[in-house]
Amino acid sequence: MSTPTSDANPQPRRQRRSRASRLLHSPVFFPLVGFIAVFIVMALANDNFLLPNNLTNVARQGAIIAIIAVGMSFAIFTGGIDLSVGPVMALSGTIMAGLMAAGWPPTVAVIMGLLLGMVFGAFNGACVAFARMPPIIVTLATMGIARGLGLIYTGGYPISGLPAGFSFFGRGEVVGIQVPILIMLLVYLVAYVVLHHTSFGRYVYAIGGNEEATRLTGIRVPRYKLLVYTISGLTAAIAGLVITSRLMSGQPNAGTGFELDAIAAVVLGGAAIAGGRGAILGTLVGAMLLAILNNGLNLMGVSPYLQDVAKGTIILLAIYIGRGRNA
Amino acid sequence: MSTPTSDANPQPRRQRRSRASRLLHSPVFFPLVGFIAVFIVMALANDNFLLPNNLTNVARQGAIIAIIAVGMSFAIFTGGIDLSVGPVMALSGTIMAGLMAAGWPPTVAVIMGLLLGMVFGAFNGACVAFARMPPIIVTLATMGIARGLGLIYTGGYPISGLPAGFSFFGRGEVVGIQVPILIMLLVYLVAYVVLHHTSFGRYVYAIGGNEEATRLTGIRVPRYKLLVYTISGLTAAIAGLVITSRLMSGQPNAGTGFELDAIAAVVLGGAAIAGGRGAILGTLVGAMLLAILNNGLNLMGVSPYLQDVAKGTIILLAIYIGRGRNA
Amino acid sequence: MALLALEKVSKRFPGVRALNEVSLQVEAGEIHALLGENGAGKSTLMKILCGIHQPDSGEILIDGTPQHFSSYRRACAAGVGIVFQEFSLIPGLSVVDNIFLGREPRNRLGLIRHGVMLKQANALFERLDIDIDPQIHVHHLSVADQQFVEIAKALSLNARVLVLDEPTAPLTPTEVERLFTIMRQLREQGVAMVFISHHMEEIFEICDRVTVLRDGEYVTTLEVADTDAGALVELMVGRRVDNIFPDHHSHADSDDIVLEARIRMAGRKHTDYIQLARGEILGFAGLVGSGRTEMALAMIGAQPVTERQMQLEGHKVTLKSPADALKRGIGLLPENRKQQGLILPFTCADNITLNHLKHFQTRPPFISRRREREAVEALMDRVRVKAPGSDTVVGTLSGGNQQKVVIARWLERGCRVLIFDEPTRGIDVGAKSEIYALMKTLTAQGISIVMISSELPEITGLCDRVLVFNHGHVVAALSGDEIEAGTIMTHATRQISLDNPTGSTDESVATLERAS
Amino acid sequence: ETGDKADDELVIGMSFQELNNVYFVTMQRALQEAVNEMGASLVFTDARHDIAKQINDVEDMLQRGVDILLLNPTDSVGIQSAVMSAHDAGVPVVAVDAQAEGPIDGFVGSKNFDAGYKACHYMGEQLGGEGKVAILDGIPVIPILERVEGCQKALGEFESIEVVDKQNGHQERSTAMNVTENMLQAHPDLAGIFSVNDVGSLGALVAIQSSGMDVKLASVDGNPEAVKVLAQPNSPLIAIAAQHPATMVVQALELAVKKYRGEESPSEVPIDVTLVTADNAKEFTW
Ligand SMILES: Nc1ncnc2c1ncn2[C@@H]1O[C@H](COP(=O)(O)OP(=O)(O)OP(=O)(O)O)[C@@H](O)[C@H]1O
Ligand SMILES: Nc1ncnc2c1ncn2[C@@H]1O[C@H](COP(=O)(O)OP(=O)(O)OP(=O)(O)O)[C@@H](O)[C@H]1O
Ligand SMILES: [Mg+2]
Ligand SMILES: [Mg+2]
Repeated sequence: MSTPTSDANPQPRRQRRSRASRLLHSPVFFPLVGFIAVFIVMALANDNFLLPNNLTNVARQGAIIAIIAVGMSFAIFTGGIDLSVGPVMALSGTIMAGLMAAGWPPTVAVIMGLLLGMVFGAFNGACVAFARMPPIIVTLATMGIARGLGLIYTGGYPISGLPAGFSFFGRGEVVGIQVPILIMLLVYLVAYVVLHHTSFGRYVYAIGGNEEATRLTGIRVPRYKLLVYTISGLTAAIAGLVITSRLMSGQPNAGTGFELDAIAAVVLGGAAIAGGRGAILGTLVGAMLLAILNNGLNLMGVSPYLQDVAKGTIILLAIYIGRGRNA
Repeated sequence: MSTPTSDANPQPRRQRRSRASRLLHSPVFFPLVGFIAVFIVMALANDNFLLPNNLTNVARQGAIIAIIAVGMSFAIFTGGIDLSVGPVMALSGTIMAGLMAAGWPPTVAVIMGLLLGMVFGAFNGACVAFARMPPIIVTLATMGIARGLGLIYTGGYPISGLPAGFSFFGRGEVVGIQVPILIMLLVYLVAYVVLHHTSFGRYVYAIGGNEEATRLTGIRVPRYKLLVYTISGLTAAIAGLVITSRLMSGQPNAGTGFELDAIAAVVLGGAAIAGGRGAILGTLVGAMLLAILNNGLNLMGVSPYLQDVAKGTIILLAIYIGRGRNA
Repeated sequence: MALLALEKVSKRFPGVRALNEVSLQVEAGEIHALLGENGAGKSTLMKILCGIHQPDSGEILIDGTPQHFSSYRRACAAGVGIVFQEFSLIPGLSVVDNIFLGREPRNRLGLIRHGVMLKQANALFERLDIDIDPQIHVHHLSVADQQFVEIAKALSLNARVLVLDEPTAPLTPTEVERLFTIMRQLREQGVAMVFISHHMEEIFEICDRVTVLRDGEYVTTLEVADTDAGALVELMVGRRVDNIFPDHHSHADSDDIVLEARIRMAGRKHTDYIQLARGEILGFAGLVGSGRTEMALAMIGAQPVTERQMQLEGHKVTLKSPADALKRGIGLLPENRKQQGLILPFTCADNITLNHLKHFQTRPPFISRRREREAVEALMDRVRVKAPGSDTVVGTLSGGNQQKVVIARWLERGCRVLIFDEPTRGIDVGAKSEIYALMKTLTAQGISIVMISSELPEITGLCDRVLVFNHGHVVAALSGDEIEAGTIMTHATRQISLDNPTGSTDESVATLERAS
Repeated sequence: ETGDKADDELVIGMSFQELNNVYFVTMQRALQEAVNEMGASLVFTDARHDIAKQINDVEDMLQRGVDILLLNPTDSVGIQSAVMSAHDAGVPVVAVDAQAEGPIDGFVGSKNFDAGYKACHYMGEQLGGEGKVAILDGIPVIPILERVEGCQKALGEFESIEVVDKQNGHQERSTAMNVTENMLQAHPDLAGIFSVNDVGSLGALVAIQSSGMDVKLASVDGNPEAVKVLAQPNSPLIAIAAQHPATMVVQALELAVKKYRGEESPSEVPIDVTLVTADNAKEFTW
């Protein structure tokens, strides 16, 4: 370039962002605003909403979807998706129940169930990562497979007769906190640390942001995708543990439509559906937003048909408000 | 000015691809191979499969999903998705039934039903195109809204007592071809012409291939996205017409899970789920592949639970074989 | 013995022979230039060196030992680093995360040591004199800053062999100098570097030897001191190219104002005024990030603004979107062809006709494929796209040829005003002179052109008038003899008050109006 | 513990397993009428066959403060924790239509096994004790599974009747129609079909009629649309083991109110099913 050089670059560019601006740009900001808005509306519309008992209810009711949504978040952050979560949850839960009903000790049964979830997730992951098939169609297919396997295993009947001790995971309390809520918080804590403080977490976002560039950088993308779907299988299985224990019966057809709720939670939580952007705490907020919607509309005695309409409308509004971030 | 002369370019440019290579590179090639493979297996496994009567059955059964999958194809080709198709189909169908039951003439009722589907689709489109919200979440929300509206409208009762003439769309025959099949073929013909011989069709793929570039080059992207979702609403309503006429009753809860079948048809048809690539005839092949799977497994008397597993496995295999094109 | 040697490397892609028995030797402490037209195979050769492509035949030797790089990771381990021609950063991650991606320092629990990473990044940036917040997300950065992050990332590998594939394309002269300082340091340390650039003067400034490729064939290797630009160009293109700029004959008709625009960007205090005459080439000069692209986008309605008043041939027009602009005959060639210009999965033909399909509708709304193909092939010949056919998928073309495809789109569009944003970025000399000639031909037909460029020779060699941007505002309007590199840089780098860029706004508008 | 609110102060809650089926909608409307008569108020929810949702629904209703809970569980075992929550809250719980595990105060429901048995036995007789029969199954929940078992027992009593196929129509009309079409194709000599409910049988009917085959159809529920078809001459639909949703829910309400007041009452009220055939179809109504 045959141009005069100018050593002076006087522009005061590249200032560092302030704390307030960071908060505003955090992916959790808009979900939180939406959550608080709906929370306030629900509290005003119903006297019983704010009772501590009810808030515990809400958290417990939201826990299942919230736990599943962790795995879904990993999948979505990498630019993928996992539609098989509902049936995998049901399958893992029924296997746990079946093994316990067959006399296996609860701990072993639970471990087997969790392993099964991971194996199923790993299968999804292998199809996506090594066979390079699109996640949406892989998990659509395995969704049917998991559902079928669960029904074959139980012959369609729910499995009951579980040992009393097993109810701990769904109905127990530890230091005054209900176990399902505790499990949920634990899962989120681990997910947070993994996503924000390990290299793997960094790769999850990198793959979602630009898979090709990530691969070129020398990162073994397939390996980490495999891991992501394995995690999704695991969180589905954990949800299966909680729901089976809460129902004290293995339900082969539980979890129908849960994949859509989980996706809604992740997107309400501010994640970009194309991957690369999102926060796990946002997902928690999104899941709780769905839970207060369900609970609040029930408390208000809104007719079931109208609830669908109301829920859909509120989701639309929430996304509309925070939309700049997702477009 | 001294620019190089053009004879300095030794490459044999502008050859056109051979016919065979075109076929092999056509997006319909692998879906067709998969279809033929499954077709042969089903024919060998079951004596009744090849009976003309049964093949008509298959085509008619597949017609509903095939019609819905046309709108889904448009959405997926632009890089979007439409999850609301099932409930929109049910809603349009019940409205038609309701108006006819209330004494409106069938033609008017049908037109109103189709219009309703388009309006609903246009609403999806407006949210996606102008409010720039992610299609998956918009249509997830409107899916609940459409379902709720259908149920509110009917109060949970199916609507029967339709005029006999209305059965033409579901049970009639024209020149020896059953009307549902004819409607399906017509819809595909129109879609094919639109996608391959009009500028709108080119824009559909361009938007899916690179939306930003398409916009900057001066194409009115929002307008065409609106159109795409309106088309999806329309095809869902056409499917609603066929199903309502076939059952001679308006079913507010018809179409549950149809969005997943339609997505499966599009992706089995060789489309890239990220948009920009796919063929409408591939979608037809995909939808028919699903139909012969359902039919063949039923004919073979495979237990219903096992059918889920078998169907999932075959979808996985089909995608695996044609995968290079979708990765 | 050379530190790095590539021996008779060949590579075919479907329909293209990208490399045919190409050899290259680079010594320790040498900066070796790789020169060639667009599509000559430079990037392909470098990708083979880095394990991203596998050669069909041939060998890579480091210190005389044959190497087999099955992936970039392997190449890195052997001490090879690359700054890619196309960006390889992850937009959603922070600058530090990008630099250390895949090599994060970890503690015993396997958790990332954020503090250590940040310290190393700051140290690196200090050494390179880069002033970027390491914690900012990459998608907030300008193209130039992203390029420096890219460079920092490659340097952080402490590679013995460093490939720089057109690193200077998005940089200003100052920034290029900064990069050269870094490269000289590395030369001192004995690093072997391969440097790819289409800027001759850069090669003469920094390189020791130069290897020329033509159509995938090795041509020759020369000492830079023993040759000159004309000779190199002749080796590259196979014939002499005397003057890449067309005759400085202006087609501007300064009495016939085609376009007037008063635009106030969102968040800015002042309104900028732009005036464009028929047949004129108006340059937008300025430092990277000075707001030229933003102005171009605002002019075609692609970006929301606080105020926008446009007059086209004396009539007021409202432009709410690029489509409105197109309808009025204003078109834009965006600066980032991959993200903003091309539909990568489309063929050349489909890309070229995308915004004027109406021309091929013999019976609306149906498109006549035959007419479309004929028109496309004529256009591709006119801009000399090097591609197997008009139905070649555009994503497989070399960068320069992709740019030509974008240009071809606008030739037959019948536009009155064309805005070319960095039209020659990453384009070889031959193609450049073709594009310049094309621009002149267009102005001769009465079309007005706005050219945004970071290359001053281009601005001074081609423009009838120049607007200089500084801090998002037009700070000077130059014409005639004022169009001179020194004057432009003075205005572009002048320290200005953000509140009042040109003294008084009214006055500045008045000045500009007088100047134009 | 007993409640002391007046009738018109009571809040009655009912959780339905689904509300997209005329059977349950009829139940809901009958309940609404009965509640209106009392002057009390009603809240109801729709679980859509999702037991987890049903439990949430019940918890929310308890939170809202219902005095009486009627429960139409989508799963008898899984509903247990909801029953316990209600019990802990001192709200009397009566299960309707399907049994519920746990400390419930009463159960009012059809004899589902009998329903399957009666419908299939009649069909067996009408087929002259021979021929191939297929079963159109539904969502795997206890009452449905019991109907299938009852049917299989009845058919087993005819030596020459063979159950050749069992497919799932998902209790949804269009799916049932497609599945029946395929079953007819696979078994061109099929003589009879048992559908687990009337939504399925109405779908199957479309398939049978358009195939032109002579296949007898038996079903369970008593859906007015199906009963109307049954009354037509030469209808393929020959028998419906009819339930009585209105009676059922009203009895359940009475039982629950008695429990609420601490009055003596039976804890289980099995409701007989009525076999509706062409002979008595004209008189039958829900
Ligand atoms: N992945 C690919 N698939 C098919 N062809 C390719 C691929 N990559 C490169 N090519 C072709 O190989 C040839 C060499 O391309 P390459 O990118 O190496 O050129 P270059 O010298 O770097 O050009 P430029 O100066 O434009 O960057 C071109 O003809 C290009 O079209
Ligand atoms: N590091 C940065 N962080 C945030 N914003 C930046 C940064 N650098 C530039 N910008 C913003 O980008 C805008 C100017 O970018 P634009 O692309 O229009 O400039 P340009 O002159 O075309 O330069 P380029 O050569 O990069 O295209 C300005 O609004 C400026 O504030
Ligand atoms: Mg290159
Ligand atoms: Mg620019």
